Amino acid sequence: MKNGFSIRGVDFQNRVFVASGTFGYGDEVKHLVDLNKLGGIFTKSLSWKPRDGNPPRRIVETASGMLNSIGLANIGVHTFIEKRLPFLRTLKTRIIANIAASSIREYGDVLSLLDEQEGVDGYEINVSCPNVKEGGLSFGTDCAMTAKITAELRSKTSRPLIIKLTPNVTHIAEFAKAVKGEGADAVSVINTVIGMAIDVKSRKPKLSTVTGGLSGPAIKPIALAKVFEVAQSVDIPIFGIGGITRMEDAVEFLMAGAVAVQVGTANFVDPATGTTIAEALESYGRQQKLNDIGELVGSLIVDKKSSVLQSWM
Amino acid sequence: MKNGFSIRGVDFQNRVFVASGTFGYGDEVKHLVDLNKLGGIFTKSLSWKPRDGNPPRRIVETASGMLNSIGLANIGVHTFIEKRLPFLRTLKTRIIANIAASSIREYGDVLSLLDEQEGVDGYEINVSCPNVKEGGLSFGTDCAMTAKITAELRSKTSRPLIIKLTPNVTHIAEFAKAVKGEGADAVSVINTVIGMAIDVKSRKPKLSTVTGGLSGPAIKPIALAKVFEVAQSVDIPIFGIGGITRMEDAVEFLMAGAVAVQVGTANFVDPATGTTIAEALESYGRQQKLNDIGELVGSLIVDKKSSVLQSWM
Amino acid sequence: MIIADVVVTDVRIVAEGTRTLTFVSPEIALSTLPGQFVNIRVHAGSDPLLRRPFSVSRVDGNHVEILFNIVGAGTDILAKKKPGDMINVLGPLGVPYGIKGEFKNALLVAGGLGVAPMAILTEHLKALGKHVDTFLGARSALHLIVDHLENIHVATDDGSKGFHGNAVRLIQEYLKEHPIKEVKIFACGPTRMLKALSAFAISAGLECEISLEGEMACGIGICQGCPVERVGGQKKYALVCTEGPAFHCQDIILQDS
Amino acid sequence: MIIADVVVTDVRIVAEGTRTLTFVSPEIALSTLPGQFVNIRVHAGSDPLLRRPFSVSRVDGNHVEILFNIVGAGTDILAKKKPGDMINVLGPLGVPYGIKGEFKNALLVAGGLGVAPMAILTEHLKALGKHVDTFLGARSALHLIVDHLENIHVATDDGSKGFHGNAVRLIQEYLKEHPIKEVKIFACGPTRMLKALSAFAISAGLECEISLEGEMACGIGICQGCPVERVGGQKKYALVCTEGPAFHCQDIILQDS
Ligand SMILES: Cc1cc2nc3c(=O)[nH]c(=O)nc-3n(C[C@H](O)[C@H](O)[C@H](O)COP(=O)(O)OP(=O)(O)OC[C@H]3O[C@@H](n4cnc5c(N)ncnc54)[C@H](O)[C@@H]3O)c2cc1C
Ligand SMILES: Cc1cc2nc3c(=O)[nH]c(=O)nc-3n(C[C@H](O)[C@H](O)[C@H](O)COP(=O)(O)OP(=O)(O)OC[C@H]3O[C@@H](n4cnc5c(N)ncnc54)[C@H](O)[C@@H]3O)c2cc1C
Ligand SMILES: Cc1cc2nc3c(=O)[nH]c(=O)nc-3n(C[C@H](O)[C@H](O)[C@H](O)COP(=O)(O)O)c2cc1C
Ligand SMILES: Cc1cc2nc3c(=O)[nH]c(=O)nc-3n(C[C@H](O)[C@H](O)[C@H](O)COP(=O)(O)O)c2cc1C
Ligand code: FES
Ligand code: FES
Repeated sequence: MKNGFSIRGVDFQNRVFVASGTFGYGDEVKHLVDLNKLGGIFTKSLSWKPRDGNPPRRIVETASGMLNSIGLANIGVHTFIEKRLPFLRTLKTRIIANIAASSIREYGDVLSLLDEQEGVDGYEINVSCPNVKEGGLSFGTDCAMTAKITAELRSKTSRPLIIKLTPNVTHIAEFAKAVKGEGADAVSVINTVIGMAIDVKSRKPKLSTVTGGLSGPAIKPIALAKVFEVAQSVDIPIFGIGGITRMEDAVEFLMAGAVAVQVGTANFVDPATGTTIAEALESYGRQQKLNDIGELVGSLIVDKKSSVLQSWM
Repeated sequence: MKNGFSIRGVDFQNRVFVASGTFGYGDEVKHLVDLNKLGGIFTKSLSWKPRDGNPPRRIVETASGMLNSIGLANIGVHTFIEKRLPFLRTLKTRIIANIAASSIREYGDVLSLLDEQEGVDGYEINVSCPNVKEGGLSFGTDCAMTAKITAELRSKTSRPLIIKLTPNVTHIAEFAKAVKGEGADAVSVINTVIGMAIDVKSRKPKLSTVTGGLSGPAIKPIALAKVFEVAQSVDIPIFGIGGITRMEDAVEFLMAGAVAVQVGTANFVDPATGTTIAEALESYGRQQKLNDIGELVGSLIVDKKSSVLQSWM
Repeated sequence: MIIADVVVTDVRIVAEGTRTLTFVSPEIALSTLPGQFVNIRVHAGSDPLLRRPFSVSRVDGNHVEILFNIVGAGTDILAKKKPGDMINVLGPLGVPYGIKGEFKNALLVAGGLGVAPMAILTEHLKALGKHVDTFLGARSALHLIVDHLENIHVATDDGSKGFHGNAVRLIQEYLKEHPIKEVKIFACGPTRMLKALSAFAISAGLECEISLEGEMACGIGICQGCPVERVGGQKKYALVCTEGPAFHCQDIILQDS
Repeated sequence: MIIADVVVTDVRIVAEGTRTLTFVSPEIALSTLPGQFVNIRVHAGSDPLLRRPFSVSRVDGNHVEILFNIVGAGTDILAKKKPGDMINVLGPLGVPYGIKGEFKNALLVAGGLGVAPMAILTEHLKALGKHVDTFLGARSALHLIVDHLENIHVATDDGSKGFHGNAVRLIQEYLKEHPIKEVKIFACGPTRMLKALSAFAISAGLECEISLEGEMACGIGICQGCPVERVGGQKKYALVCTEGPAFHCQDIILQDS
């Protein structure tokens, strides 16, 4: 049975990845997880300079989920190349560098520097970052801006370019269409959902930044709907992300139209979640007598009648 | 201590309401709940004609939440007036009729008919309905359309007019601003979040309509962030809704800027949730030595620094 | 109908994979009619969020008994309850089986856990002087639950006991050989079984009530979450929780599931 | 560091509101150093979602003990564990207290449940030939936990036992009367206490390590969720989970909470 797939000529050995910001740079957990069993590792977002991140409190647990406001604390692309990439290069899995920036130029600089390095197999662009020029409004909620970043980065690399979309927009499919138009090879769906929690006793927001990003099982239904929306209207490979904790969750995302999945928050509970799912998915495929796990992608059976049902809420 | 508040001259005895579609027409639970202890009852959405609603399956439980695709099954405004309103009139609490429709004209017709009736204290407009003229696209994700409905209905009634906003948009505050501009007295924030679930065994969507609306504790952080967003940028009374199950949840919404709250999904677990919270909120207010529960509204202490912190995700 | 914290007095395994849970509630014990159900909040947490509906299987004094298999998170939590633990119960709910008709012979047909309401049903039917025959379908002899039932006819999927086949085939065979009259069928079980049985009952002109299962959010008619398609009439759907779970088989259209 | 399902052997109440939970893990028992913690998955469900961090309080053969109060959903679930139940444990984690220095007199200062790591710390210090004095602050005599500790000095908030006041005041008073040298302070407790103690230790020129608590999502350095502000240096924050929880008090800036 075929487990892998490829994007822009790069082969991935299976369809289960770990999501950016939820797995460090991989080496933190190398004693707990057989990294070589993953489809690939999406690194913590990298910016040009190291970033301290936001002050505490950065983490709040919520019903079946969590809010984070890490502020993209990261070691910066230079230290990454010097200190972390050498280890990652030794792995028999793919490394996708996730890039975050506060200007189009910074996105380009980080990508170009990484593009000179061996062992970086592709890029995932985190557009859920404040655009300093626009007073801190997020790039990712502005479709034209998201397209512009894509075009700019496409011109700088021939490696796979994956744009990570935010769910905090009215029509996510428009964004997928726009980045496809500018040459993106794939999209990642979804980043975290904006959320907030208040400490009633102190009357203060629990997070230092007031709002943060919601992740975990709580958002799985939202993520699945976004993946389905994109898959229905744009022909572009999708990495499905959001609340995946079990093999069955991964299968749901594949059926909805994702070519692969990323495991995020579940890594905090068990960093081996990704490898466990990868193995379970392979067994599932065999048991279902598939020739290729890819047969699951977009295999959802949608009754024609459902599409004409009115979606009153 | 003052418990109540008023909107457009209509007094509400306290700040805890039950949300549309989660409490029937009130009489279903009259033996289980002392309805007179609620701030008010938002009825199930009413349309001009009765609606059968969507085929099964309409309900899916998700992590700390649920998806629904009821399809606004309702008895229609005429039967409501004839069969349900007489009972509701006997209650010592406020009745807000929630209206759903598939055209601006239908919204107006339903409202006008209700406006002739005694015992209807105001209207909440469910704009998360497919606009038949626009091929079924939801009114509520189109800001101009939402404003237009508001203007039309404002011209037809002098009773409180509350627009119920959908969270499935990029900038919910723009919608609040728009409806305020057209004379809405308040907004309800939020309706359900679009979500989906798949039955892996049958490879089919669990809901007959493929996607549905996510509600319950899972969405509380999202709802709170939306209420906060509206409260920060528009001066309009807000009914906070989303995942409220306990008194502390209600306090969070008030602190974030809601003048009152609506309890939804929690009614399915315990229809007395609203009255329990109303009582607990009163005790809390006394214990906090408040003169008016209203002192909690918007009382969140936001460190000035937080607003300049970059909300990277 | 009440909503109350009640004390669990017993949880025990009664057949392969199947447990009974008993709790104390004088109100529910007193007022439950056969076919009605209770909606149980299995814990105070928010995941699983919703109550779980279970047919009342038997009443003994102040004690109320339900029957269940572990099929998911909710039933898993229930299975771990110990005597003395509290659960929150809402009930009794729903429209009971119609047992007061003219018929003399009650034929009870249960597939799998569809046996749940049959004990309380048997008791009430007997009190009315009806003659009761019970047709049980189970996966195997180990899965059979026969307590407090009358005149039991058994069918097993694997043939390990009784008739090799299902309960619907069993009752058909039985009626071929015993052409009894003034009959009413009461059934509960998987949808596929109920469909087959309904088809048979309608074609044979037998009165037949079936008890349905279906996802429920509230159990009390306030969510509109539990529709079943009706035959004719103005309304397209009936609500399983308040207009059922017991329906006359000719009144509703069962979906494939 | 391992991640493993382990068997709970004991859960018991040891003081007003406080419980110990003991589990079997040869690997964790063998490798845990004082001040390290384990991150416990309290159940298999998704709410509560995250693991819960607890200091290892004592090791006895293959048995590992933690000490906790019920403060929320996670600790509530832990409190209900029975001997034989399984929990999933990740550990040992974090940087332990530095016990190998030149000092001769170890002064242990614990406020409330800050007593958790003191038993294992005492054992290791004594094995190194250090003299140990322990300053315990508790709400009342009923809240005191004194097992496996040495030379205990008690302070209670309500004066029901020992010094009427807190542990920081107690150690200050003690050092006034007993001007001992070659001292190192090891502390654990509420942030407010640690702040006061740090201020005192720094002004008195005493070496002092404090163990911090703070919300954690992972406990292993992959989420960046547990920053504490550092004093000077290039990096603004240290991670409590991998660079702590034990820190030299002059290296970090405690936030008001
Ligand atoms: C009127 C009625 C009477 C019932 N009587 C019994 C009984 O006596 N004994 C018994 O074992 N079961 C009975 N059921 C089914 C029982 O409610 C489900 O098995 C139970 O809810 C499963 O919960 P779970 O968390 O273990 O499973 P999960 O699959 O985790 O549940 C997920 C969700 O699906 C719902 N669900 C899952 N299976 C069913 C089902 N078969 N019917 C309805 N909802 C379902 C749950 O309520 C929950 O909302 C009855 C259902 C109804 C509607
Ligand atoms: C390194 C370390 C060692 C600890 N050692 C102990 C110990 O030995 N004994 C003990 O009783 N407690 C200890 N704690 C605190 C303990 O982790 C919390 O009390 C526990 O997580 C509360 O979980 P809950 O679900 O009961 O509470 P909830 O309040 O429901 O938890 C909600 C969330 O907040 C977090 N949280 C709540 N309180 C704390 C806290 N004080 N510190 C960190 N996170 C918190 C939880 O982990 C969870 O993510 C330690 C914490 C850390 C970081
Ligand atoms: C603590 C934390 C840190 C994250 N950091 C990043 C990041 O640096 N870059 C990024 O693109 N996404 C980041 N994410 C988003 C995740 O990659 C993922 O898109 C999201 O959490 C949804 O998936 P999940 O529900 O499986 O966690 C982060 C998420 C969490 C919870
Ligand atoms: C089963 C169900 C039916 C609903 N029906 C309606 C409706 O008819 N009209 C409406 O405006 N909102 C409807 N809602 C939305 C709720 O009023 C509420 O906005 C939403 O559920 C979020 O709140 P909650 O998390 O407390 O449930 C419905 C929600 C549910 C779960
Ligand atoms: S379950 Fe809510 S209406 Fe039937
Ligand atoms: S808790 Fe995740 S980095 Fe410290």
